[in-house]
Amino acid sequence: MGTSKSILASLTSEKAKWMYRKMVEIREFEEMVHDIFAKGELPGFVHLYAGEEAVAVGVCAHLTDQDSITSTHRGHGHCIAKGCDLDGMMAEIYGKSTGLCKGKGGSMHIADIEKGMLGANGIVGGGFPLAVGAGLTAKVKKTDHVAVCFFGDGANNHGTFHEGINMAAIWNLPVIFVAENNGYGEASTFEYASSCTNIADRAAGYNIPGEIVDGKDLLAVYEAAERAVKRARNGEGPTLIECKTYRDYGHFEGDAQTYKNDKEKVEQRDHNDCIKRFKDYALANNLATKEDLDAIEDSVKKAIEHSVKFGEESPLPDASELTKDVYVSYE
Amino acid sequence: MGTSKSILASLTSEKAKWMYRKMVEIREFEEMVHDIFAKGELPGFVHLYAGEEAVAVGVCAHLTDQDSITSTHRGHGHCIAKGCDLDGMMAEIYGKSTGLCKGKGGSMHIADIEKGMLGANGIVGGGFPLAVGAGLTAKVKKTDHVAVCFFGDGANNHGTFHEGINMAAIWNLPVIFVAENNGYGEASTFEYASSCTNIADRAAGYNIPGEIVDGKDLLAVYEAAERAVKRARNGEGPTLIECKTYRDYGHFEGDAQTYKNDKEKVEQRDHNDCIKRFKDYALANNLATKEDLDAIEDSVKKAIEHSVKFGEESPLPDASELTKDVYVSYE
Amino acid sequence: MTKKLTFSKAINEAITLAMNKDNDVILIGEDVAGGAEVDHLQDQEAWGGVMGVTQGIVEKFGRNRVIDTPIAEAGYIGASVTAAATGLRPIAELMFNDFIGSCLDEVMNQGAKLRYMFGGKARVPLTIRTMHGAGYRAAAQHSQSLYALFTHIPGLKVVVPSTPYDAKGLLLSSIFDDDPVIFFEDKTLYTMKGEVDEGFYTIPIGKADIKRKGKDLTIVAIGKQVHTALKAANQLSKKGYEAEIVDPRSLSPLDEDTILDSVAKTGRLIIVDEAYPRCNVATDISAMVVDKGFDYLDAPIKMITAPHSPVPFSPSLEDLYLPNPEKIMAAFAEMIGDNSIASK
Amino acid sequence: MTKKLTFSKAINEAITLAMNKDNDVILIGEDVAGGAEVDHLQDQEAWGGVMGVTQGIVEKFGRNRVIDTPIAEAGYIGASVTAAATGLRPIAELMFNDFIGSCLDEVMNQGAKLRYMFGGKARVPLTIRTMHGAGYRAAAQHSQSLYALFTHIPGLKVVVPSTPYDAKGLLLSSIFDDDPVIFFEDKTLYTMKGEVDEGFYTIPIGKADIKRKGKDLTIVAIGKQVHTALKAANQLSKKGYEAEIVDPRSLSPLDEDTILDSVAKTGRLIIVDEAYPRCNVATDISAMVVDKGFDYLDAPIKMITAPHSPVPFSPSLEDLYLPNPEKIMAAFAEMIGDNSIASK
Ligand SMILES: Cc1ncc(C[n+]2csc(CCOP(=O)(O)OP(=O)(O)O)c2C)c(N)n1
Ligand SMILES: Cc1ncc(C[n+]2csc(CCOP(=O)(O)OP(=O)(O)O)c2C)c(N)n1
Ligand SMILES: [Mg+2]
Ligand SMILES: [Mg+2]
Repeated sequence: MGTSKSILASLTSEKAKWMYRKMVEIREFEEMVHDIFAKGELPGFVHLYAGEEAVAVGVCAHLTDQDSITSTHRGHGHCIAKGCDLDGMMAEIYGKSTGLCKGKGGSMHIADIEKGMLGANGIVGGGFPLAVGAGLTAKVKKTDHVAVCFFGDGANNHGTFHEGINMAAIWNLPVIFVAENNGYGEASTFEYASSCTNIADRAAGYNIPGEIVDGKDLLAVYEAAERAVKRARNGEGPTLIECKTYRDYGHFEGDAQTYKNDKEKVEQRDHNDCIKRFKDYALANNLATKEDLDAIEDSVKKAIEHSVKFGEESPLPDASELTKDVYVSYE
Repeated sequence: MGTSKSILASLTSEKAKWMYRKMVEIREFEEMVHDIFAKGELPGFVHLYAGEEAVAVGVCAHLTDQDSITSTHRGHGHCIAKGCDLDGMMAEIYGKSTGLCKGKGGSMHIADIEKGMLGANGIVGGGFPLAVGAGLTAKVKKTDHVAVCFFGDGANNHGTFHEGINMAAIWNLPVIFVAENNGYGEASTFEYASSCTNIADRAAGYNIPGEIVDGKDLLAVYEAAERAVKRARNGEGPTLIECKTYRDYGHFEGDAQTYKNDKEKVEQRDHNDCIKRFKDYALANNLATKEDLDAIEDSVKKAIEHSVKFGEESPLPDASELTKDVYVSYE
Repeated sequence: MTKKLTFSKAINEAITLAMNKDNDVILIGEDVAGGAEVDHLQDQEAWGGVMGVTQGIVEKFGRNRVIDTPIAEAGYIGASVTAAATGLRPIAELMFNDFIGSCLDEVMNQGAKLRYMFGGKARVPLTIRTMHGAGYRAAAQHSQSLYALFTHIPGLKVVVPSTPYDAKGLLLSSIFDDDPVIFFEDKTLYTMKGEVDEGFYTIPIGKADIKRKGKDLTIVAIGKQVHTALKAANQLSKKGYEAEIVDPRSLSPLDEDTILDSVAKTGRLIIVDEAYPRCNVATDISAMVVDKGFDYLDAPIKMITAPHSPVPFSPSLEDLYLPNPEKIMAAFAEMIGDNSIASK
Repeated sequence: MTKKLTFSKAINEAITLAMNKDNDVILIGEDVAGGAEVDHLQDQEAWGGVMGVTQGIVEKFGRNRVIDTPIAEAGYIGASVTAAATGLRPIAELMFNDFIGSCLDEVMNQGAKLRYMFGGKARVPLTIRTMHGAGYRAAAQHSQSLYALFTHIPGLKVVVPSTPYDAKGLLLSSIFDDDPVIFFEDKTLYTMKGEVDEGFYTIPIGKADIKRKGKDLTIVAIGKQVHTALKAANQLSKKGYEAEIVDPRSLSPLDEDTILDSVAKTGRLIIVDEAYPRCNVATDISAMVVDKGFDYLDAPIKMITAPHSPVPFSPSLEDLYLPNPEKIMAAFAEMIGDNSIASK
C-alpha cells in the first residue's frame, strides 16, 4: 500500500476506526441517496461522492470544528467527513424543515457553519475565494485555524483557482487546496480540459508546495494532509494536494456516462475501492478487528436508515419560511 | 547588448528604421500627451506607455493588419506599433468626432479593428479571453493569423489570465501572451502582488513555452516574438513572453509615485532607455545612419505636432452620435 | 408544413439549420458536444449539453465547429465576443444564466460596449444561449431568471421565448442578428411540445406576440409565465372576463406599441414576471406604460413576481415562490373589486 | 458640533471611527493602503486608494487590518464574504462599480445568498464600497451607475449617499449592519464639501431624507442627481412651483412610505436616476408608486435617466448623456402643460 512507517506510528486505532466509520457513512449515505433518487423521491440535481471517500476523510481527520472547509456541488462527502449530522443532511436533501439549512439549500447548498462546513456550492470554482476568506480571518485574528478548499479537476481551470491560490500564497494563509481529480468535469476529461499534466504542477507558479497522492489510498491522503495542516498551523502558508481519484457514479444522478470507459469503471470501482483498501490495511496492521469494523458497518447502516426515515417523516417548511433568512435585520 | 547573430542576419535596415520610427512615435506621442494633460486640456484618465516602447514595437514588428492584438488601459503604444493613425489617435484622446472611435472611446478604449487593434481595455485582464477569441477565429477558419495579448504584471493575477492561457493551450491556438512586467500594478509591486518569481514561470502550469526577455532591449523582444509568432503560425500553439520593463511615468497622469524608488527611476529612465539602446545598436551595426535617425526624429516630431493640431481643431461629435452605434440594427 | 416538436428539439433544429446555412456559425460551451477527445465515445453518444439540448449537433458538424470548453465562463464567453468581432458567428452556451456571475464583465463591459466604444466600427454577432427559471428544484444558484440584468445593459438584445415555435424562429433571428443577443431558455419548458414550422424561418426580435385575445384585461407575461397567464385567462373566461395575453418575446428591444395598444383597449394591466421583484422587467413595463399610456389606465398596474428572496430548494417553498394562476386571479379580483373571482 | 468636510474625508472618517471601535473591522482592496511592502515608503505617503479616499488609514491601523490585494476582484471580494461569515467585519473596496463584472458571482451567488441557503445560520456583515457615476470623462467602463443590478438581487442592501453628512452616517450604519451592503460613492462628489457631525453617528439604512420641502411636485433623485434636482427646484421656485425632493439614500430596502407620502401631497412625480433607463431604479420606484399610490397621481410619472447607451467618452456627449436641471424642468412643463417653464 506504500504508506510510510511514520503514519502507522501516529495513527491510533481510534482514529483509524473513526475514519473507517466516516468512509462507510459516506458510501452508505450515497448509495441510499442513489436508490431513493432512482425511485423519484428526491427533487433536484444530486451529485454523488461515492468512490472519493478517502479524500474527504483523510483530510478532515486533521480538522476541528473551528477549522473551515469549502465544498463543491458534490458535497455530501465533505459534510459527513466534517461531522455534519446525518439526519439533518438527509432531511435537507428531502427539502424538509429539519434539514441542516431548513430545507432551503438542498443537496447543492448543504452547509453547517457551526461545524466549519462553509457550504456545498453550486458554482464550480466558487470555493477558492471562500476558503481564502476563512484563512484570512485566521490570519487577522491570529488563531491557528486552517481552511481547506476541496475542488474538482474541472474547477482547476476556473479563474478563481488562480486568484484564490495566488492570494493565499502572497499572504501566506493557512489554506489547503485539495484537488479531487476524478478525471472528469461532467463529460469532459481532465486531459482535454486542462493544459497541465497534473493539477499539482500548477503549484510551482505560486511558489507553494504541490503534492500528488493516490486519492484512493486513505493513508496517503491522511499523511499529505497532516503535513499540509501542520505547515498551515505553523504559519508556513498554503499547500496544494492533488488526489487522483474516481467517481463511481455519473456526474449527476441520471447521467448515462457514455463518456466513461468500461474497463476503467471496473478497475476503479471494483478493484480499487478506497474503503476496501483501507479495511484490508487496518486489519493487517491491527488497527481494528473484523468485529470492530463489522460493528461500524452495522451501526452506519442503521444510522442511514434512520436518516431516511427522519427525512421522509419530517415536515415541509412552513410557508412563512419563504421570505425569512434573506436578511438578518428584517424580513 | 546580448542579441544573437541570427537576428542581425534577418533584420533588414528597413525594418530597423521602421521600428525606430515606431518607438520614437510612441515616445513623442506620450510626452506630448503628458504635456497637454498637465495643462488641463485632456479629459479623463490617461496612462502613458513611455519607457516600454520596445515591447509593443518588438512584437508588432512581426504582425500584419490581419493579425490581432488586445491591449490594456496603457494602450497608446500598442496602437502606434500596430499602425494606427496618429491624428485619429490624438483626436480620440481629445474626444473629437475625427477620433479613431469618433471620440466615444477615449484613451482607455482606443481601437482600430481594421488594423487588428482590438482595443485598449479599461478592465485589467480583459484582454486574455479577447485574444483567445481572435485566435479561435484563426483556428476555425484555418487562416494563419495570430493574436497577441499584451498584459501587465498586475493583470497576471487576474482569473482571466488563467482561463485564457489554459484555453489557448488546450486548443493549441495561435495566441502570444506578452507580459509587460514593469514592476508595478498601480502602487503595488509585482513582488508583493504575485506569488510567482517570474510571470514566465507560470507557463509550465499550462505546458506552454515561457520566456523571459529584457523588455528594454528591442531586439531581444523582437527575437523572442519572432520565434513565438512562427510557432503560432505553424500551428504549434501559444507562447508566453515576459518582458521585464519599466514605466517612466506614474500609473496615470497625476500620480505622485511615492512608491517608486528614486534610484530605480534614474537607472531605468535615464540609463536604460530602450530607444537610446536601440539607437546605439543600430548605428554601431550599420542598420541606419545618424542622418536616417535624425530624419525620423524630425519627421515624427512634425507628425505629433500635426496630430495635436488635428485633435484640437477637430469638431466635437454631433449630439446625434450619443445614441448611435449602440446596435447595428437600430438606434 | 408544421410538426410537433419539443422546445428542446426546436432549439436543436434552429442551431442545425443555422450551422448548415453559414459555416461561420459555431457552437461553443461546456459539454455542448460532450466528451471531447474521449477515444471510444462515438459522436452520436456525446452528451450534447447537460440537458441534451444540443445532442447530435457535433455528429453533423464536427469538433472544429462544436467546441467543448473548460469550466471557464469568462474565458470562453470573452473569446466568443472577439470570435464574433473577427469573423465568426458564435452561439455560446452559458449553461445556467446564474453563471453570469463568472463572466458579467465579458458580456457587459466587452461584448455589449465594443461597438459603441469603437465608434461603430465593430460588430459582435454573438448569441448567448442560457437556461433560466425556477420550478426544477435546482435551488438558489440554478433557478434564477436574470433577464432584467441584461435588459438593463445597453448594447445587448434579450430574447425570452415561451413556445417551441417562438424558440426556433427567434433563435434563428438571434444567430443571424449582428448584435449580441442573450437567448433565455426555461429549463422547465424543454419537454413542452408545440407546433413548429418545417425548415428555416425567423421571427423578428422586438415584436411581441398576442397569445390570446381579450378585452377586459391585459396580461403581459414573460417566458414560461405566458402559460401561467393562459391558465388564469381560461379560468377568468369562465367568470366572464376575457384577458388579452401579450408575450413580449424580446425584452430588449421591447415592443412598446403592442403592449400600449392592448392596454388602450382593456384599461387594465397585470404583468407576470417570475424574476425578483425589484428593478425587474415587470417594473420596467409598468413604468413604460405609466409614462406613455397613463390615460389608458382604469386601475393600478399589478405585478406578479417572485418575492424579494433567493429561490428556495424545498419544493413546497418553491411552489409558493413562483407566480401561479391563483395569484393572477387574486390581483384581478382586487383590481375590479370582485372577490368572487379570487375565491374561484 | 459639526464641521465642514469633503465627501471623501467624511468617508475616511467613518472608516477610521469604525476601525477604532471594532477590531474586527478590516479594510481590503486594491491599493487601499497603497504600496504594500515597498521598503522606503512611509505609511503616511501610501496612496490610500486610487482617489486617495482611504489615505492615512494604514498609518493608523497597520497592514494587518488594511490589506492591499492583487487585481483579483473575484478573489478578494469572495474572500471578504467568508471573512465576514467567520468573524471579521470587512470593508471591501471594489474600486469602480463597473468591475462587478469580475466578481458578480461572489456578490450575487455567494454573499447575497449565503444566509438564505444556510437556513439563516450565517451572517455576512460585509460592506462593499464602490465608485460610480458619469461626468468624470472616464468613459464606458468606468462611469456606470450599476445600483439597479444590486437592487435586483435579494440579500443585498444598497446605499447611495448624496452628501458628506449622509455618507458618513450611512457608511457607519453599513459597516455595523449584519447584512451585506453595497455602498456607492459618486466619484464626482468626492470634493464636495458639507457639514458633518463630529464623532460617531449613524443614519438608518432604509430611511429616505427629504432634501427640500415642496407641495407641487415630488422629485425622487438618486445620489449626485439630488443636486441636479435641487438646482431644478430652485429654478422652479422662481416660476412659482415648489418641488419636494426625496433622497431615498438606500435603494434596498427602499423607504416606500416617504415617497408615497410625498406623492400623496404633490400628486406629481419625477424620478431622476442617471443609470441606464431599462429596469433601473426609476422604473422600480415608478412601478411601486403606481401599485401603491395610483390614486395620488394627477399626471404620468416622468423619469429622467441616461439614454439606452453606454457612457460616451467625449465630454460633449457625456454632458448630453447625464440628467440636468433643464431636462427636469422640461418634464415638469410637459406634466402641467406650461411651456413657459421649459423655455426658462
Ligand atoms: C461556474 C460554473 N460553471 C459550470 C457549472 C456546471 N457544472 C457543475 S459541476 C461541473 C463539473 C465539475 O467538474 P469537477 O470540478 O471536476 O468536479 P466533479 O463533478 O468531477 O466532482 C460543471 C461544469 C457550474 N455549476 N458552475
Ligand atoms: C478589473 C480591474 N480591476 C482594477 C482596475 C484598476 N486598475 C487599472 S490599471 C491597474 C493596474 C494594472 O497593473 P498592470 O497590469 O501591471 O499594468 P500597468 O499599469 O503596470 O501597465 C488597476 C488596478 C481595472 N481597471 N480593472
Ligand atoms: Mg472532476
Ligand atoms: Mg505593471
